[in-house]
Amino acid sequence: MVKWRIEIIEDFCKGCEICVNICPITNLYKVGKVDKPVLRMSERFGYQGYPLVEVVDPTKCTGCHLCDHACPDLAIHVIKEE
Amino acid sequence: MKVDVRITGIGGQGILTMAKILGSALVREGKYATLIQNFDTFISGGESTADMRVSDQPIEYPVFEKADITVFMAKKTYPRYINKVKEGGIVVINSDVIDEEPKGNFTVIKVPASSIARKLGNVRASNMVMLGALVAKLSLANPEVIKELIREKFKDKADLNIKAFEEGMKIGRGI
Amino acid sequence: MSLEESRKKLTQMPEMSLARAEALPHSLCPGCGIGTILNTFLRAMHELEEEGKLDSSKLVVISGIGCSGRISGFVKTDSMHTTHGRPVAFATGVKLARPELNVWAFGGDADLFQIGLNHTLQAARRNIDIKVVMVNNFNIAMTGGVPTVTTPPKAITKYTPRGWFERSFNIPKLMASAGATYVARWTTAHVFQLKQTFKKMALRKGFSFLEVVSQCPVLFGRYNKFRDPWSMVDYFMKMSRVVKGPQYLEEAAIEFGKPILVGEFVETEAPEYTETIYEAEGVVRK
Amino acid sequence: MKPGKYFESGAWAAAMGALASGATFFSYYPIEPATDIAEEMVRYGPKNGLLVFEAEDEISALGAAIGASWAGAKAFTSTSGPGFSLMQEHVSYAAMTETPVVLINGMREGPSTGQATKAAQQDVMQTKWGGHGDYEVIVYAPYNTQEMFDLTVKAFNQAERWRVPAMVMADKMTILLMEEVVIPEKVEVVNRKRPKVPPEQFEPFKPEEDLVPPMPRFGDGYRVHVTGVTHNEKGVPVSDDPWVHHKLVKRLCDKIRKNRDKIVEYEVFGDEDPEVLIFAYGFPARSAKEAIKLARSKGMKAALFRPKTLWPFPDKELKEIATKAKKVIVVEWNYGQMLNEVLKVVPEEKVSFVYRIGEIPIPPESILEEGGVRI
Repeated sequence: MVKWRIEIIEDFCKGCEICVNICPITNLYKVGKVDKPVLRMSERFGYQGYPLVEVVDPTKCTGCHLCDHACPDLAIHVIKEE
Repeated sequence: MKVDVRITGIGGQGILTMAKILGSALVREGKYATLIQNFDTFISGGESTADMRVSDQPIEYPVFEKADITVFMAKKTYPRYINKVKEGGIVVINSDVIDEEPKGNFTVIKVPASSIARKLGNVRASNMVMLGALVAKLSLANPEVIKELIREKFKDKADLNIKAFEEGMKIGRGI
Repeated sequence: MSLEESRKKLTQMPEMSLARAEALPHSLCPGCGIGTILNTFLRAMHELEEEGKLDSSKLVVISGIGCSGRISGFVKTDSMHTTHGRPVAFATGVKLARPELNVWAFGGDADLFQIGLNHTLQAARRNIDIKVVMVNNFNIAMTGGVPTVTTPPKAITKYTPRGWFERSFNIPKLMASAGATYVARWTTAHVFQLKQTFKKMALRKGFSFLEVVSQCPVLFGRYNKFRDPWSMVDYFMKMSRVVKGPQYLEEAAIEFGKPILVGEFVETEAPEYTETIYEAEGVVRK
Repeated sequence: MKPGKYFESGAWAAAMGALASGATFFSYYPIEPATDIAEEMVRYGPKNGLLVFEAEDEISALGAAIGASWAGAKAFTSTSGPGFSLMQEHVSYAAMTETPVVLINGMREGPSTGQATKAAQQDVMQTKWGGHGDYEVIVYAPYNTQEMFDLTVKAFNQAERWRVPAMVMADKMTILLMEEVVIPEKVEVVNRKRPKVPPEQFEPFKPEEDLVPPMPRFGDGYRVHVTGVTHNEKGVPVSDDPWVHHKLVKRLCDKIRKNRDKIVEYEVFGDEDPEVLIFAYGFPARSAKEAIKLARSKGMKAALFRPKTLWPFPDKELKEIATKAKKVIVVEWNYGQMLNEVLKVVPEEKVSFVYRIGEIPIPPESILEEGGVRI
């Protein structure tokens, strides 16, 4: 089975939340269809002073690449493992 | 030697072509010439005048008000420039289009340039007829050099123009 | 992790091979759609290079002035950040002087359709092989959110608190009537379509035009009931209707509350200008 | 064009100068009297490897020329007054991005449309001060057909040598006047410096000792970013550090200011220790030269100082000769433009100004008479 690793370059993230909102699995989590989201906003702030996104459960990632294509700051990258 | 030549007519008559051939011939012979073009607009039918200063010395200042030799190719510019002919100067007119008799302290040379050119097959060659008359009468430049330049300029249409130039020379010699 | 390490990390991502790391992170607002356009463009060009269809050293990215004008600075190719409204004029010179280059011009709505409209239309008319990408964020953002030729009727901006009173351009129709041989529109919600369109444009010969409807959350969105970046992307997603063909040009103007038509409006062929001029004029290439 | 002697116009000579310099790109928008140059380029350009592009306006014409220059072309454009005004933003851009580009201007009468087919010298200050910001350009003022050729070649060479916009400011008379012009057997051609190191080591805006950085060509793998924004030596925009701006703009100016001795050109005609000195350039200098001959024929010590480069201005050289003169007559076809540069180095009480605001001939005698010289 293909595994996906999600790499976040925190210095680049401006906390716009597009990735969190565009992620299909995270959206399923919001309506209670899955137990954990792939992404969520963390409590931490980054180099540019914005809240940072973080990965919660990468195993649920389907590798759809919506988040890393849509990220305006080139901050999130979905990488195929193995 | 310093002669101021003014060639004037309307756009499309080949005023500039005529002047440029004359200037090129002079330069080729080692003399000096300047040519100032004056025109209303680029539209055919507007006034067109070439002011040429000819000399055996390099020319610094090419502007003049009154000309030693004035060539009139059309009626339109006649009133404006007939008063700008030097005392004792020369006026050359295309007698086919200018029916007035120029009066003043100058010599008048009449050349029926348009009718000669028409007889040769193209009325547009009247500028070459005029150039021939001018060159023959006033010894401004070497006719052979001018013919060479006509050949370079008109290429396959050169024959008619050379003939027109030669006809003009005949008239010039006869006057 | 230091900023230098972050940059290095970025360049190690294969699909980001064409990002100019030293100029990043960029200074665009959080959630700005221009970033998404940059992102998908970088991926598209990288994929083409991987596929052996493009040599990125022959890629030239030219932009104008404004938020979208910054794009050229974030791309590790030969690139030009020019004057306001004129990227297409510069691109024309680059393409004519070295026809083997793959030349892109990026600009905003005001850049390409207000101050620089003439150049954009003329390039389309000539069908010169330049790929023009217009970022439509409905306002002139860099100067603080000033309305422009694409600001929808009644929209609120800082400079039109009582609502915008001018009519806006129907951009695809305008480009089609100028003679553009390729006219497409997508939004920043259509990331894969954007990438595919960039790839298609790169390989196409002739004038290609893409309008990308983009969110400007800080200077346009928040005045118009879009609370955050996502709400605007979400709006684009929900309001878009994919179409294909010139029969949809008439209804392609964008208005709030009405469907946003996206897709390929025009795809035709015509003699390309650079080839034509070299041939017709008999230019002997040195 | 074959070497030899021709009877041709200034426009033709400028076109030949451009081709002899290796120009490969010409863009223009029609405007009188500069269209004459376009006409010559269309005729002779393509078969000599030059592409002619008729742009949609002058803004685009210079923009395209700058783009072409980065793509490796030797690019130039020609225009007249109103078109030159439109180009100013891109002159400023070319200066900031260190783009070699040549502009040939057929000066006509302004302000505004003025008299479109009449000559004047009303754009000479605009060449230096027309665009925004501090920058230096190199500007030539030809006064005869031969110089239309020679100084166009120099403009290309200097643009390439120093990576600046170089201009040939010809008045309409000099563009249209036909006279003898000699195309020499050999023309010295200067090409821009190319990077000597591979792309990984190359910093696109890092100057060499002469303050000029080597210039890569688009498409050769150097992946250079060209921007009108203040940039560091790597070409990365820097919008927050005013010292980076200070340093960059200082260098852009200094590369010309510090090398002005290599660039400045002028002609002194007549006596080395003149009693009367006439300062003139372009077409009016022809009349001034005649005036000097006239004065000297009457036994007066007289000289013409004729700058060939308006910028950099030959101020030192003018000052030296003007110090000896009792009287300095400035002749211009405007209401006082280069006059102010003369007044910076010559005491006002020595200077008289003879002018016509437009194409009104100033005969040699009038220059002397109006300048207060009795012969």
